Amino acid sequence: MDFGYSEDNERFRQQIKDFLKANVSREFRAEVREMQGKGMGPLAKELILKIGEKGWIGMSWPEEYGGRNADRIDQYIFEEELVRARVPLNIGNFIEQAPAIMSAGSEAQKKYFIPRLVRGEVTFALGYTEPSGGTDLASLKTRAVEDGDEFVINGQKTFTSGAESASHIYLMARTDPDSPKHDGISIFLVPIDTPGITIRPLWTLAGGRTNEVFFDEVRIPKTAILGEKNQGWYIGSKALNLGRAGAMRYYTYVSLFEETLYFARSNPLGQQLMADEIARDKMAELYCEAQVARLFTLRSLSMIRRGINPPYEISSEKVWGPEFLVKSTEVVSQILGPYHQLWEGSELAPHRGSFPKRYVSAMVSTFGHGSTQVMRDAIARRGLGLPRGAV
Amino acid sequence: MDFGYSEDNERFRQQIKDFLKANVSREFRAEVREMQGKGMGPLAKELILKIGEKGWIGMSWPEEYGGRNADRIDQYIFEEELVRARVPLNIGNFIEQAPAIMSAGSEAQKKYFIPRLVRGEVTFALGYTEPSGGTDLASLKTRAVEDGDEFVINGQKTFTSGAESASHIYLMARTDPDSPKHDGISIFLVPIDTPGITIRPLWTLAGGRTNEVFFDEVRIPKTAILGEKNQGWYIGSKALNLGRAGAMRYYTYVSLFEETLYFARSNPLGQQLMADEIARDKMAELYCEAQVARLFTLRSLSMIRRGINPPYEISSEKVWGPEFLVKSTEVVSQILGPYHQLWEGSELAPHRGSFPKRYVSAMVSTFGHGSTQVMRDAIARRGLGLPRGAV
Amino acid sequence: MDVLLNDDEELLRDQARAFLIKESPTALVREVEAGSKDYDAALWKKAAELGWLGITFPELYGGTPAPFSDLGLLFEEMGRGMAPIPIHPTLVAALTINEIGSAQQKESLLPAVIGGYKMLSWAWFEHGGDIDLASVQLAAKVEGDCLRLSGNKLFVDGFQQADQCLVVCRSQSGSTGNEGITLVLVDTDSEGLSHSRLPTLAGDIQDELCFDDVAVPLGNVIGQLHEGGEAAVAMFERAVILNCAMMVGASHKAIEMTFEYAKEREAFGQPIGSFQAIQHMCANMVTWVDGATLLTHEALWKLSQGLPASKEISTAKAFCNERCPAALREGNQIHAGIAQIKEYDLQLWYRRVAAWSMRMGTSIQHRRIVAREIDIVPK
Amino acid sequence: MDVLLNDDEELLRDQARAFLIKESPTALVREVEAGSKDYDAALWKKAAELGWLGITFPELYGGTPAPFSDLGLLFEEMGRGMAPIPIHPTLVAALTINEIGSAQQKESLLPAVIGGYKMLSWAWFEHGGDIDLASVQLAAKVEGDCLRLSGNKLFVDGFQQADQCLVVCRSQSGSTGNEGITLVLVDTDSEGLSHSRLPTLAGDIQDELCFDDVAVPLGNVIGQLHEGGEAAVAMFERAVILNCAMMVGASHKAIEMTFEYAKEREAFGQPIGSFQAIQHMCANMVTWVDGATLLTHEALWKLSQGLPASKEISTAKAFCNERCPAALREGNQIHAGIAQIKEYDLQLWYRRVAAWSMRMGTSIQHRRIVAREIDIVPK
Repeated sequence: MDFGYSEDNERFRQQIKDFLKANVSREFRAEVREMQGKGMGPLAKELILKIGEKGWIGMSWPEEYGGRNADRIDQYIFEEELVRARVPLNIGNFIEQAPAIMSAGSEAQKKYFIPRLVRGEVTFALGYTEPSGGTDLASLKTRAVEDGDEFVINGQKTFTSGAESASHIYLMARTDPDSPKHDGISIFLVPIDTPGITIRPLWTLAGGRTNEVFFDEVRIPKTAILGEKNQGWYIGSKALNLGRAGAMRYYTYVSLFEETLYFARSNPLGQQLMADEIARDKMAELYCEAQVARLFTLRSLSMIRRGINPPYEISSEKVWGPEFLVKSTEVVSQILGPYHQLWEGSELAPHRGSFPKRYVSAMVSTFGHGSTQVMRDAIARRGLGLPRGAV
Repeated sequence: MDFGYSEDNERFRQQIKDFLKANVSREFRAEVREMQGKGMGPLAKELILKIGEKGWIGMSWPEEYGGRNADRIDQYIFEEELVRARVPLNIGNFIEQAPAIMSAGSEAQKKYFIPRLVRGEVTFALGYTEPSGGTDLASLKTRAVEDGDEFVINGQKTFTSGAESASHIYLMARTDPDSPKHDGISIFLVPIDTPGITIRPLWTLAGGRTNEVFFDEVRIPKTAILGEKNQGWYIGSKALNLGRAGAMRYYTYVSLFEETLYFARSNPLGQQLMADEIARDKMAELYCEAQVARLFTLRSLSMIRRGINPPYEISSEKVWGPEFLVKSTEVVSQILGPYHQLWEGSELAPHRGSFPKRYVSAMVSTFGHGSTQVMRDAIARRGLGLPRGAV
Repeated sequence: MDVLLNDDEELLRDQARAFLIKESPTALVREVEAGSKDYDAALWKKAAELGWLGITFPELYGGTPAPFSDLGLLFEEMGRGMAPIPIHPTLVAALTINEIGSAQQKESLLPAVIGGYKMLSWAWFEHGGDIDLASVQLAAKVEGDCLRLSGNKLFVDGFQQADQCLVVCRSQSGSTGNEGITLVLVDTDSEGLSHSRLPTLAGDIQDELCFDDVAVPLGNVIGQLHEGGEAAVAMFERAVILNCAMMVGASHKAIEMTFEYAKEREAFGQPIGSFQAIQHMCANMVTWVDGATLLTHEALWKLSQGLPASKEISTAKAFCNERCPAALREGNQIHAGIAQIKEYDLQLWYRRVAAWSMRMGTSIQHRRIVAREIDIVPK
Repeated sequence: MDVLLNDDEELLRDQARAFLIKESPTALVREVEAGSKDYDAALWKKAAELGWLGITFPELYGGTPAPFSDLGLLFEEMGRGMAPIPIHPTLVAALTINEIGSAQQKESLLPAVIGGYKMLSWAWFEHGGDIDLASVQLAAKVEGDCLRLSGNKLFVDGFQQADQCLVVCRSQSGSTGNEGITLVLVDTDSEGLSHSRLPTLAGDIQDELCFDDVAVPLGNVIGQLHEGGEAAVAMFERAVILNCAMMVGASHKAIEMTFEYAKEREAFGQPIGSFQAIQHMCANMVTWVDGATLLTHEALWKLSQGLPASKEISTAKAFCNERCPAALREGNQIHAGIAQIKEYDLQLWYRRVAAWSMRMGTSIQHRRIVAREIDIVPK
């Protein structure tokens, strides 16, 4: 067991810190605040390109695809520092399709997409979920029908976050309506500006944006399919699983707690509230549980680095982390009391009113990318070998 | 809504208190301690008979069966005072078969059993559970085969608590092996000294006793059947449901907390531990939750008094109460720390070492008489109308 | 002893519910929340016409003498219907005026309140969000026939709509705890009194008040000068239990919506409500909200009887604060994606229950009261 | 950075596990618990022969220089195998002797310990069960070339088997906190030292000690007179994390038994492990125990590196105290009836994990340390 970072790791961490110090300006932070829920502003796009040029996006991928064969721990450190510096570029999210493209894509797709993903020029919105089913992807209804050299797509996706600023949609559609549910599905890499695609915003409680995406006779070339036809379910499942590892997601779960910790130490109101021993006990309890979230992520990374495909450990992350996040918002709400309800727009609101926003948006983590219920099913069945039910 | 007791209720409560003061001697308490896990001693049996003579057992039943048509609230008060005075006569447990006998029994059975139950002369051990299945009663294997005027019983029961001191066993056995699972079952009222019955003790973690009961060619007259042949499942379910209402059970759930409260107020160590504000917060949390257990019981009683058969409320009691009990043992263990592990036999052990005993025996409440899982199923399906699953 | 509602109570509940379904549709709730107006005047008028603003008040002033628990049941329906009217702050203040005001004050104020012509507010909390009266530091100095107020109040409910605000202040400097407290009714447009709106999670109207040497006639003191501590606590407690009633009412509605959704929504080829995991979540939800309801009713009943109810009120609030949001969180989880979308109605209840759980005392603060009341604080 | 076990660590674990399956069967565990003997001498001898009593100690004294984490892994297996030998108290004392003892003391004591010829104990806790050094009040007065000890110690582990006991005492009267603390090795048969056994939930050997003016030569002081505070804290912390390791090892075994049971046991016509409710309980159990394991390993690793680990140790202990018993509680629930029966083995692990969760600091006490370490206690 080794819970420490090597000197090389620490040097790399310093490099990232220096870069962020030099490149994250006041103007950038102002833009982030202003653009909240409206997509990515020009400074954010610029920063992503700079990060891409540094070779830090997908740095652990093979060199031939634009990566650097870098240590996954360095990638973890990169993501960690990004989130610690509160730079909300969800880079993990729009590169999570890369592993699937690398393993199932055509040579042309790999050559086109991977370097551009690495440079930050291509970003994907995830086109899985449909109005009729969230976690139950196998029941999807969006159809892709062959017509000569093309597929014609009709249907609807929902909760398609980031579609308003993505370059492509990573689309799951049914290509064989007669196959059993999991078998007739394919994945397509569709430019978001393809005619026939309409994006409608859905506004979330925290003031953020997600989307509905409508496909009306959308024509794409056959080369836009990823991997074999009707094999999309298996390609997609794999990407979803790999997509769950990494610091980005872990910090999503604990950042509310870390922010509260910062508040408790440095804000006069925070210190006043911490005079209450019971509040400190609650904070200490959250601290302990946050460490489990961190260690679960490091465990998954350790396994992947060893070439082990974690049978259940990534699902454990995806149960523990989101439920920790939700719990931490509720516990913190009972420490801050009436201050916790203050929305942005008041001097009195701690952290510019971010507490209630985080409170209402925490829920998304417990059902986005697979509900905690489905994750528990997976732990029990894949991890512990418990049988499927007959009733 | 009326959360108060009438003057009549309060008068009755005083009557019980006076009786217990006069009749619960030091010697009785010493016998209880000494006989722990060994059944009932002579003074306990004497006290039950006295209580029976007062007409307080089954006091809410009709007069013709030896009851007094008394208000169920008075019965609740009686049970409450019994437990508050820490008189561990589990009267609720051995009279819970009475409602079934009253509704399904022959006139002869009613005449024989009810008055004797009321006087405390007949006590039942519950012969439901078998080694092959706990909550899944419908799968039971003990057979009762007709032979002339008799039934011949073969099989085994387990976790048959109180069999060592009961006069009868309330036995569920299969009378039609070819019927669907729930339909071929009957209930028998079997004297425990019938030849062919063997009782083997099973010792529990707290040092208490339960039993295995073996039936080897046990012959009983046909008149020992309760209600119609093959209808036992429905008769039994009903009794189980009614058996769940009342103060006895509620106090089983909260008595550990109440004892801890007493300890916290009156014991020097308890007061020392209560100097910790965090410990007080935990105790206050348990207090709040204990009130929910009490109010759930009062809700069920209120419904039954109005003639409503509670669709899910009794199951709520049976989920909340046992889980509260288990939680309270765990919380209290983290308040008392090393003192909590001290077993009887040391001067240092708080409350004569009862804390660890209660800790390890708390579990029984969450699976005895139907697991909390099955109770939640019932709340969801019977209470909320959620559908049964297809998979 | 019968903890269920009696026939009269059921009738009250059913009528209020039916009325609010009709008169307080979510479209109206959304409209008020969007800020076009602070409350719905038509609904306020109708509420007054129905006599709702007079429940528990003497007939002399146009009220209906009824037990306090009736008011609690009405507030449950207000929570369920999310009625966008300032009935909570108005009645919290009015109940205290009725309790300790002079005959003359009651005569001049209560008929107007009950008739729907006067709105009130109450100002209690200060910086730190403490719920102990010791935290009240707003200074009130007697000068001639005036009290002069200086200091701040926070989280003041419905101040912008109110004509007057019942302010809890410390009139004897250097006094501690419950001593030296005065309740005084301040015109909301008094000179020197400024306010700024606090945007909140529930989208309701709360203000920060700044008293800069505000002069209030001594005749506006409600109750005895310097002796208002007990009444201030009682006002707080009534506010808390009516807040619980609203949480409970809103929570019931939200979990019922969830049960219906679980029956209809399909996944993996069957209604999601047929999965045991979902069933058990639903079982927990109803258990928690039922528990919160019974605790709230017991406290309401005790108040109705004129019995001390501090313990019951704090027990209810500590439990509601934790379990009502938890029940709604499970409801969100069962709804999944759409629960986070503004367009979908569930969030209207969710945000309110969440915000209400953050107000009028945290679970930690109320458990501290419970610990005191159950006598485990070493002397 | 690789939080998994490396090959050497896996080998150590596998060998220890295989050995204990063979040499510490539950029949032996039950026999020792029943009281026929205080520990199993044959097992103790074999453990010494395997070099287990010398892990992390210098070769000079017959030990094997290995990281502290190796000892932690061994203790996990001790917990899993419930080995009925006093290895915890002996090594907790010996590690401190190795850390701060004089060369002469080490030479005379450690080879005997490592060889299995000498057993030790340690006495730390006093009335109240506090884990802060300020609670140590056992008085030690210097008189000539002796320390004279008066007072009590509680919950002293393995005292009855031990030859000597490392006692934490307050040698400067009136000193507070970490000041004026001395560690001294006391012969267990010293005049004036009486002890009485405390019967416990785990059926282990704990004693209350009563020191009635017990004279101990100054040469038995381990470390510097009056300066033992830091070493006493370090001793406590090592004891705590080895206790966590035992909890974690025992918990893994108990949940594995449960998963197997859930696959085999049938109800309602199918394995109970196929019910989603049971599956989700199992998913929680493995998540909790895995979390406890990782926290324990991180603390062990920090100690191995000589880094400060107070925060990590208390984090692990606070978490283990709550989640390990909770995991076993779920295991009991899945087993139902038989879980409560002495004859069935599951309870052997259950009682130990429960009892260990009650010792060496409650979750409340350890979270208080965590709060201090994460710097949220206002100055």
